[in-house]
This record gives sequence, C-alpha cells and structure tokens, in this order.
Amino acid sequence: MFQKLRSLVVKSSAAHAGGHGDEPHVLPLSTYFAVFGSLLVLTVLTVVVSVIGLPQPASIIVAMVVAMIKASLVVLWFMHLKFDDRFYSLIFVISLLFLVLFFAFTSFDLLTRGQVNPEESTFSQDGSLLRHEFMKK
Amino acid sequence: MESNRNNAPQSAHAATAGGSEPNYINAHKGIWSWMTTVDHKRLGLMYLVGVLGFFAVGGIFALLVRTQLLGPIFKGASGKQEWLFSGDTYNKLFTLHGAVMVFLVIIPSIPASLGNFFLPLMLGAKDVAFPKLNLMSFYVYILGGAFLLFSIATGAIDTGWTFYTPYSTTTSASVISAVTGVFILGFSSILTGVNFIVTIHKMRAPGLTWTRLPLFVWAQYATSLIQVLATPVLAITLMLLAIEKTMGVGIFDPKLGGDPVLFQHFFWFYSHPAVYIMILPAFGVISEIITVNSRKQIFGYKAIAMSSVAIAVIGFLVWGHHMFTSGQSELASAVFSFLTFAVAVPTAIKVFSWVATMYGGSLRLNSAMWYGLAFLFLFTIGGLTGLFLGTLSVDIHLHDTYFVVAHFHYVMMGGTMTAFVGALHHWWPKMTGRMLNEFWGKISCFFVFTGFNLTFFSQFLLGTKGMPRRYATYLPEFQTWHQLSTLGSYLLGLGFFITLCYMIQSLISGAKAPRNPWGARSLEWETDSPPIEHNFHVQPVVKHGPYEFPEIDHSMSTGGGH
Amino acid sequence: MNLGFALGHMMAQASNTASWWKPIQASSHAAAVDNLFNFIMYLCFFFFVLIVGAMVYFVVKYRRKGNGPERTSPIKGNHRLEIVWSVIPTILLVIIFAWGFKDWLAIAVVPNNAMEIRVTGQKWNWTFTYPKEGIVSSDLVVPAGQPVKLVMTSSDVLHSFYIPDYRIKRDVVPGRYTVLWFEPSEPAVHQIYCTEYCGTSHSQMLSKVKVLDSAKYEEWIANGGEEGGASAVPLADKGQKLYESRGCVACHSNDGSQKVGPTWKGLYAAQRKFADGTSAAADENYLRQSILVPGAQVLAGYANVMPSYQGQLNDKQIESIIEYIKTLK
Amino acid sequence: MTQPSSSHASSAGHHHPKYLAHHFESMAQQNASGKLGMWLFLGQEVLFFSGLFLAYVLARIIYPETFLAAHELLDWKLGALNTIFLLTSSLTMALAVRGAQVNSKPQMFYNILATLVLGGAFMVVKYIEYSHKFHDGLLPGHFFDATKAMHNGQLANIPGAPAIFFAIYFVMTGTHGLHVLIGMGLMVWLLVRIKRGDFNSENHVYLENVGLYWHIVDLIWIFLFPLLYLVR
Repeated sequence: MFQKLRSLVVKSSAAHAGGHGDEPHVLPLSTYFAVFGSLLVLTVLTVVVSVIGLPQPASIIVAMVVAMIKASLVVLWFMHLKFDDRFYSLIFVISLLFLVLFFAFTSFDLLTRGQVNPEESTFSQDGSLLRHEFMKK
Repeated sequence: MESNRNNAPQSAHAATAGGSEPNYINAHKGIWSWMTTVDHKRLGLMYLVGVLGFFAVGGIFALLVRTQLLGPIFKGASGKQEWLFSGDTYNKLFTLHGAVMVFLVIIPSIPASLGNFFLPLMLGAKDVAFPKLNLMSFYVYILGGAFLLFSIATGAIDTGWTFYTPYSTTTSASVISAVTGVFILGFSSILTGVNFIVTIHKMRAPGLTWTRLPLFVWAQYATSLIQVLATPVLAITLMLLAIEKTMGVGIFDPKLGGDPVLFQHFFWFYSHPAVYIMILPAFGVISEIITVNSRKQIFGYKAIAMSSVAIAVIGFLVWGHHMFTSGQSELASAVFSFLTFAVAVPTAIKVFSWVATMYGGSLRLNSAMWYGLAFLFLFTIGGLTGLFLGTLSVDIHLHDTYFVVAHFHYVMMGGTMTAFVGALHHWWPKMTGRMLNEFWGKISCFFVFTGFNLTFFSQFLLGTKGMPRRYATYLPEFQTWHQLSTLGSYLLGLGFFITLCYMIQSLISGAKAPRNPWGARSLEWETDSPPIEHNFHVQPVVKHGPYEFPEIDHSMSTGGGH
Repeated sequence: MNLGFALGHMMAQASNTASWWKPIQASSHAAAVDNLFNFIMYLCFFFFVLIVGAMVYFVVKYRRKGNGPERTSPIKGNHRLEIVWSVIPTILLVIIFAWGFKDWLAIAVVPNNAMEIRVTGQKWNWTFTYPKEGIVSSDLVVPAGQPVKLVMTSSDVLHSFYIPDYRIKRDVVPGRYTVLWFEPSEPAVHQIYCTEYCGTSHSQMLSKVKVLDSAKYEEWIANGGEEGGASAVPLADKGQKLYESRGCVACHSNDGSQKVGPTWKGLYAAQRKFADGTSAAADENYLRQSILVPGAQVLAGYANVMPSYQGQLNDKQIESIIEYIKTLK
Repeated sequence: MTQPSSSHASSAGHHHPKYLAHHFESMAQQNASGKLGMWLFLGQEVLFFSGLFLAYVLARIIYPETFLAAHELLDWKLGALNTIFLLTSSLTMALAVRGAQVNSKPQMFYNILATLVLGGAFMVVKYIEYSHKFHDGLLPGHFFDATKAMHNGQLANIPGAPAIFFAIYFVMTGTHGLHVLIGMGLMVWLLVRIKRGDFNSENHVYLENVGLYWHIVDLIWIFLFPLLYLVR
C-alpha cells in the first residue's frame, strides 16, 4: 500500500514539477458539445423510463445507473478529471468510497434489525411498519 | 546552496544566528497587525492562546463536576440533604465540559496551534499554501466559540456533547446556538485540513521526499484527511438536528415517524473518526519527542507513517462500536466489533515502535521527554482498556459507565493533552525564543501524571462496579472512589497551574533559546528562535532523513537486528 | 439514599458477595462476561508490563550519563520483529472478538420458555407491566430460576436499562421495542439504573429487581402485585411510596415548594383555576382525571407537560395516591 | 515540489509574475495548489451532501409508499426544465474555462455570463415550485398541512409520513439552491475580474475552481432530479 500510494503521489508531484502541468489541456469544442448532447439524451431517457413506469426495483436501478453515467461524463470531461492529476481522482474516489460505506453500514443496520428478536424489527412480518403502532399514540 | 547548514554541527550552544533581521513577533507592531496577519506562525500562536483559554474554561467545568461528586446526594426526595448543584446545573456543567473540551480544545489543540506553526517550518516552506484561508479559519474558530459561549449565556445546553435525539430536540432552545457553534467550528477544522494537505503536497522544500518527512507531518497528513472527509457529515447532522428542532421534521423523532438510532449513526460517523483527529497529531508529537531525545533513528519509520494512514482509513469503519447497546441490529454490531479490533493493530505497532526506538539510545530526560514517557504509560492503559469496550459481551456491562469515561480520558487527556503539553515543552524555545524551567517542568509533569492516574484509574473501578456516567448523584457505595477521583482532579489542576506559572515566567525572564536546543534534525530547527517572518534566510535543501543525527556515533553494538 | 443502603445490605446477604470493584454475579450471563473480562484483563496486564517495563528498563539503562560523546545504536527497524508484533496481537484480537461474539449471542438470543414482561421507561421512572396477569409495578418482581424476557420501550426520550449484577444493558428507545433477557439465580434484590442520559433526574431513575422464590412470587401475583401482608399497610402510606417511586416527586412537591407542577400540599378540595378560565374544586374525580388525562384541565400558570399515567397505575394505586394527597394538609 | 535544487537556484533570479503569491515558487505550483485545494473541498462537499442523501435513502426504506405517492405532488416537468438549465450552464462553464485556456477574454466573459443567467433561471423555476408548495401546504415537519393539500385537489391521503418526504425535499433542494446562489455570487465576482483582465492562460485557477464547484452543484442535481421527481 505504501509503495502504491507513494508512486501515485510521486507521479502527481512529478507531473507538476515537469513542463506538463502548467500547459492547459485544451479539448476541442466538439468534445464539449458531444458530452453535452449525451447528457441531454440521457436526461430524456431517464424521464421516458420514469413515465413508462418500469417495475419497482428496476426503475430505481435504471434511474441511478443513468444518473451515474451522467455524473461520470460531467466529472471526466467538464471537470477534466480524465486529463488532470491522478491524485485528484484518488481524492474524489476516496470521498465516494466513504459515502458508500456510510450508506451501506447505516442501511445495513436498519434492514437487519430484529433478526434475532423479531420485536426489535423496524418492520413487522407483513412488511408494514411496527412504527405505526407508536405513531398513533 | 551548498553552504546550507545540513552538515553544520548541531551545537546547543550556538548563538542565535540571523543577527538583525526581526523575528515574526516583532516584525510588525500593533494589535491590528495581529488581527490581520496571514503569517502561519502568528496564527498558530493565536490558536494556542485560544485553545489554552478554552482549556482553562473546560478545566474549571471539570473541577466543578468533580467537586459535585464528592458527595452522593444533592436534593434528595425529602429535599433536606443538599449538595453543590441541582441535577439541571450539573447536567449543564458536564455538557459544557465535554463540548468545550472536544470541539474547542482537543480537536484544534495540536493541529491548529502547533500544526499551523510548525508544518510549514518542517517542510521548509514560507507559509501554508493558503494563508488567507488560514486567517479565515481562525476567525471561523472564534465565531464558533462565540456561538458556544452565547449558548452558555442564554441558559446553556444540557444534552451531553453527543446531542442525542430526541432529548436534544425537546430540551432548551440554547441547543440551536450551541449546534450552530459546533457547525461553524467544523468548517474551521475542514479549512485547516484542506490547507495542510495542499501544503504537504505542494510546498515541500527541494529534497524533502515523502520518506524524509518528519513523522509529525505524516500524522498531520492523516489527521487532515479525516478532518476534510468526516467533518462535513457532522455539519449536515447538526443541520438536520437544528431543522428537526425548529420545524419538527421527524427524521430522528419517533413521534413523527423517525428513528432516533439513525441520529447516532450520523453522529458517530463523524465523531468516531474525530477521536482519531484528536489522537493522531499526538502520535506525531510523540514520534518527534521520543526520537529526538533518544538521539537515534526512529524504529520502523515506514510502519509508523503508514499506520497513521491506516488508522485514519479504518477509523471510518468502526463507528458502530458506540452503539452496541443502542438497539442497532445484532449483525451490524458484530461487524463493527470485528473492525474495531482491526484498528487496534496499527495502534499497537506504533506503541511497540516507540518503545523500541529507545532501545540502544542515549536518552535525554528533559521535561518534554518526561511528558513523552507519561504519554506512553497513559496511552498504553487507554489503548488496552479499549479492548474491553470493543468486545461485544463485555461492552454490554461496561457501556455508558465510568469505565468508558475513564477509557476516553486516558486516551484523550492522558494521550492527546499530555502529548500537547509535551509538545509545548519541546517547541517552546522555537516558538518564543525562551527556554522553559526544566526543574518545574518535571514537577508539573509529576503532578499531572499522579493526579491523572488517581482521577481516572478510580473511574475504571467505578465503571466495573456499575456506576453509570452522567449521574449528578450516586449510591453511597461508590463514594470512596469518587472522592479519590476528585482528589486526583485537584492534583491534576495544580499540575497544569504550575505549568502555566513557569510558562509565564519563561516569557518574562526565561533564558534565551539557541537555534536548536535539542539537537534535532527537522527543518524547523534550522531557522532562528523565534523564526524570522519568512521562516528561512535561504531556502533549505534537504539531503537527509528527519532523524539522522550527524554528531552522534551510531556504532553502539546492541546485538539487535539490522 | 436509603435505596443504596438497602442494596448494600442485600449484597452483603447474597452468597456471592460483591468485590470492591465488581458487582456480584447474579444471572446466567454474569460468569461468562466476567471470565472474558478477566481474560482480557490478564492479557492487558501482560502487555502493560511488557511495554511499560521495557520503557522503564530502557530509561534506566540508556539514559545519558556524563557529557562524553554520545553513542547510540544504528538500528532503524527489524522486519522480523515488526511482523511478530503485528501478527501476535492480531491473533489475540481475533480470539477476543470470537469469544465476545459467542457470549454475546447467548445474551442476545432469548430462550423460548422465557416469561415476558413489558418495560416502559419514562422521565424518570420505570414501569413494569405483566401482560398476562394485568399487573403494573414500579419494581421488577421475578421468580428465581426462571428466564425472563423484557420487551422495552420508552414514552419520551432514550433511556437505558441496566442491571450490573446481571451484566445486562440495553437502550430503551421511543418508537420501537428492544429486548433483553436474564435468568436470576436466587432470591435477592438488585439495583436497576438508567444509563442513557435523559435529563434532570437521570441519576434518580432507579428501580429494583426483586427476585422471589416461586412460592412468594405466586403469592405476589395472586395479591395483584402487592407483597404479602400488604393489605395491612394504610392506603396513604402506599400512596406516598408511589409518589416517591413513580416520578410524581420530580414535578410535585409535598411541602408547598415550587416545582414544574403544582404542589400537592393543601391540594385536596382546594379551588383550582384552569388555563381556560373555568374553575373547580380538586375532588377525587378531578385528581383521578389529572393523573389519567393530564391535559384535560390544566391549572392556570402551568404548562401542559405531564405525561398520562393511563395503563401505568391501576385503580388501587390511583386510589392510594389520592389518599396520600388527602393527608397533605 | 520535488524539483532538484538546481532548478530552484535558477528560479532565484527569475521574474516574479504579477499574480504569484510570495510564498510560492512558480505559477505552476500556485495553480496546482489551488486546484488540489479545490478537489479536497469537493470531497468535503460530496460527504456534506451524503448525509442528506442518506436521510433520503433511510426514509425511503422506512416509508416506500409515502415516497411513491408524495412525489406525484412534485412537477417533473419543472424538474426536467431545471435539469436542462443546469446541464447547459455546466457546458457554458466548461467553455468559459476553455476560453481561459485559449486566452480569449470574450469567451470567458460571455460564457460565465450565460452560466450566471442559467443559474438565475434555475432559481426562478425553483421559486415557482416553492411558492406552489407553500400555497398547497406541502411543507416540512409541523408546517405540513394535509387538509390544505386536499382542498387544492392534491392527493387526499398520503400514507406513512408525508411530512418527512417534504422535509427531505425542502432540505435537499434548499441546500442545493443555496449552493447555486453561492455559485452565482462567485460568478459575479469572476465577471468583474474578467472585465479587469485578471485571467489569462497562465493564471485562471480561480475561474477553474469556480467551474469545478459549479459542476459539483450540477452533479448533485443530476441525482436529486430522478430521486425526488421521478420516483417509481
């Protein structure tokens, strides 16, 4: 891990000490418009999919996959991450990783409650909320 | 450049070089020059004053809390037997002690004061990467502190520093200003973290490679990573809490359909990594103090450096160990317990490496080293008692008792604050240009060490006996240990008071400090004491590791491995 | 207070006496938890002595003596040693984890033959409801040798239910249930604490587990939650006990002093002015309604903050509280 | 910054560019520092919003039926319009940075102006949406007014906890809107500095950083739009 991190860091530093860093990487205009076009198409796609109304788990998965593709387009081209210092990508990926862990562990708790003692579950056997019992009080 | 001082003899008797060039303190005059300074050294000093001021405030709260606990009862049911404070007052006192100490003292203590002062110096840079941002984060810190003090003035908070819902959403309105204060303080922390990471990446002197960085810098780097990536979650959590309180949103309030255990996830996702924000800089300090005063190479540089980063990363995955009894799912608890033990390994590696560093050394037992040794003793206890609390079954008994209180004070106070005071002794000559009184330094260290153990070891016993925390009153069977603990806290307070006295004495009449009193090798010792405004007369160039002492004969045969 | 002295007394009586730093072992869980506790403790002793011992030894042996030229060792590290001190702790930590996990499962999984008692935490008292028997009690009364399952919830903020003698603890969360179980070994009295901070009287949110032998327990049930011979106790005395144990005391004084709620001194038959402008005499019906539906008639000058005691006090208990109020002239 | 000391020695007599701060050695170092700082800040932004997104996820796990019903009260057409505004503004922002790279002052100026206008358009649409919600009583927490919503011909009875849905809607879009407003403020500042001729191909890290910030704001909306408006 040390070697890997170090090589990444050294590479990033070297890139900037060398001549490459201060010369901006100018993309052709056509690239920007192509990315923009794709973003619009994907927006239309996500709306269409929603209006058609896919079944429950599929619809959210499609919506999220489309959103992730859109986000990647913005990050890689509009934000130049594809062409910039690799260390920026590392920062961005680490922040996303921690976000995923935050989501995963917390929802894991919520979803696995009551497996030892059913009374502790957030949901009752028929899927309705145990919570409603309390809310009526 | 070849005339740099790398090979010059490190003489403790060298006269202060630099001659007529003014130092950072007297380069500009007047209060306005301090208020608008972007000099990292002045900002570090201002943070130091702020942190020490708030430390005194938090310490007074702590002594009041301990004084209350001399006796078991305040106003009993009969209303006759009285003690110092009512339950409400006591609850406010321990809350303020916790909130002030955590958010205003320990988190900014080493990074914001000593980090700001020494990080650029250690890197051979003229300043941090973003000096104006640095000034801004100082004012953000002051503003956050002001909000917290404002909440004290308007009735104070009684939620505990953890702000657990639904108690915090139903109690007094001062919670909102306190939460706003902590929210603002978070941004001070984030901005400092961003500044440090960029400074470490981009501002290193020629030749200062990653493996030549002092370990204090590595520790700061790991700390800054957590500050940047965890603190925003605290901000959003407190924002949701404030909105919940003002508008009755209901995400955390079961009466409105929310789940209070979720608040704990949000809170600890920040606050567990935050304990590493608190302890990692102390690790860095100890690496410096022990190595410099052992007069030899540190044992396992890479292992220590990498374990800081490992702790920072794994530290993000263990927050659920604060919630074993909270109603969290059993599976989640099991996973969190396992990961908690994983974080113990890099910590153990550090402790072993520090002890091994002393092997075959030539130990200089100055007061900084005394504090360093005190740290090793106290942190070892603090770390080992963490094993009880990470263990699922044993934690059920110990959770939310005085055992937990003792454990985190051993780590946070015996660890971080001891290292912080040790660091002050180590770097005081550089910061102020004056030496501290070594004799009184050791006296104060003795009082702090004895008082600390008396205060908090008693609390381990209270905890195993079943004394719950945050109790304004208690059953008489606990009284002996509580009284011992209170006695210890007074000794502890006395120790710090002595420190304050000889620090003031040093500022007034302390001996002039040479450039490098400890014969250390990192770059901050290559400039004047106190440093000149732009840090170095000539840009330093680094050709050696941080712990290579050229005047030392490294030929002692110890039979150990190479 | 006298609670504590009683506890100390009980502890002295128990066969398994409390040590100066540990509570007695009074449940099936206690011994297992203590065994692992001791294992970790001995391990900690070992490592503490190793680390601090080495530190002290090095300080003595390698401290700088005299002013001659300094000689130190050139050691920078030792991979074999570093691997050893990474791997051995890792193995030990995995053992501790696995052991703790095993014991903890035993604490988490409730046996099928456990009797169920419902627990409600409320600022600042505990209520124990026996659903089958229809008994509501402020003490947890259980038969010895019988597994007991507690299904707990809170009616306001977080609380935590803790019995040190049993080594069990679980947060009591509003809006959901949490579960805890134990098997008391023999007749005794044990202390219950609230360990999740809950405000003003958090430290007085205490109660007791009374473990009875099965005959006495049956008698207790048969008496509707009163201990044997209780009928001889005057109602007003019983009311005073409830006043102290069920949290009334937190908000209502009995000596005329000002608290969150109105004092009970001279309350009975007094003329009351309400927030809505009406007024009435504080008779039995009024007092009963104030306990069960506190918001119905709020006294002028006071906030509507009292929780309802519907389902937490039975008729007999309400009657005794009213009798107690009558005595406060 | 690990260049050998020789390069440093040669830079001693080097000219000091106008916008180079005293503590940096070169524009390359200064620009790279600025950008690294910004990326760290963006990492911070990601985790800042993660709390809100997680609140959404958890509430949706607990109340799936509420989310399915309540989102019908949001107008997806307005959401889609706003998506297009923000995507276009992202394009103009990227083109402004490109303008700086090729040293074209008009390209910088007009693209930033366009971005500012599109951001303004986004806020106007947001204002229209918010005022409808206020009028219909679809407000967070205590302010949620079910009867008012019924009278306005909205869904009569949303199951579960509709107040939580609208709380999350307002907190998420509100926090996002606040970021848009901050971005617009930054763009006014950029316009002034572009007019003054401060930015060129060598010195435009401020422009680039505001751009990065703006794209992150866009990125967050890319997720907010399907999650809030298109739930199925």
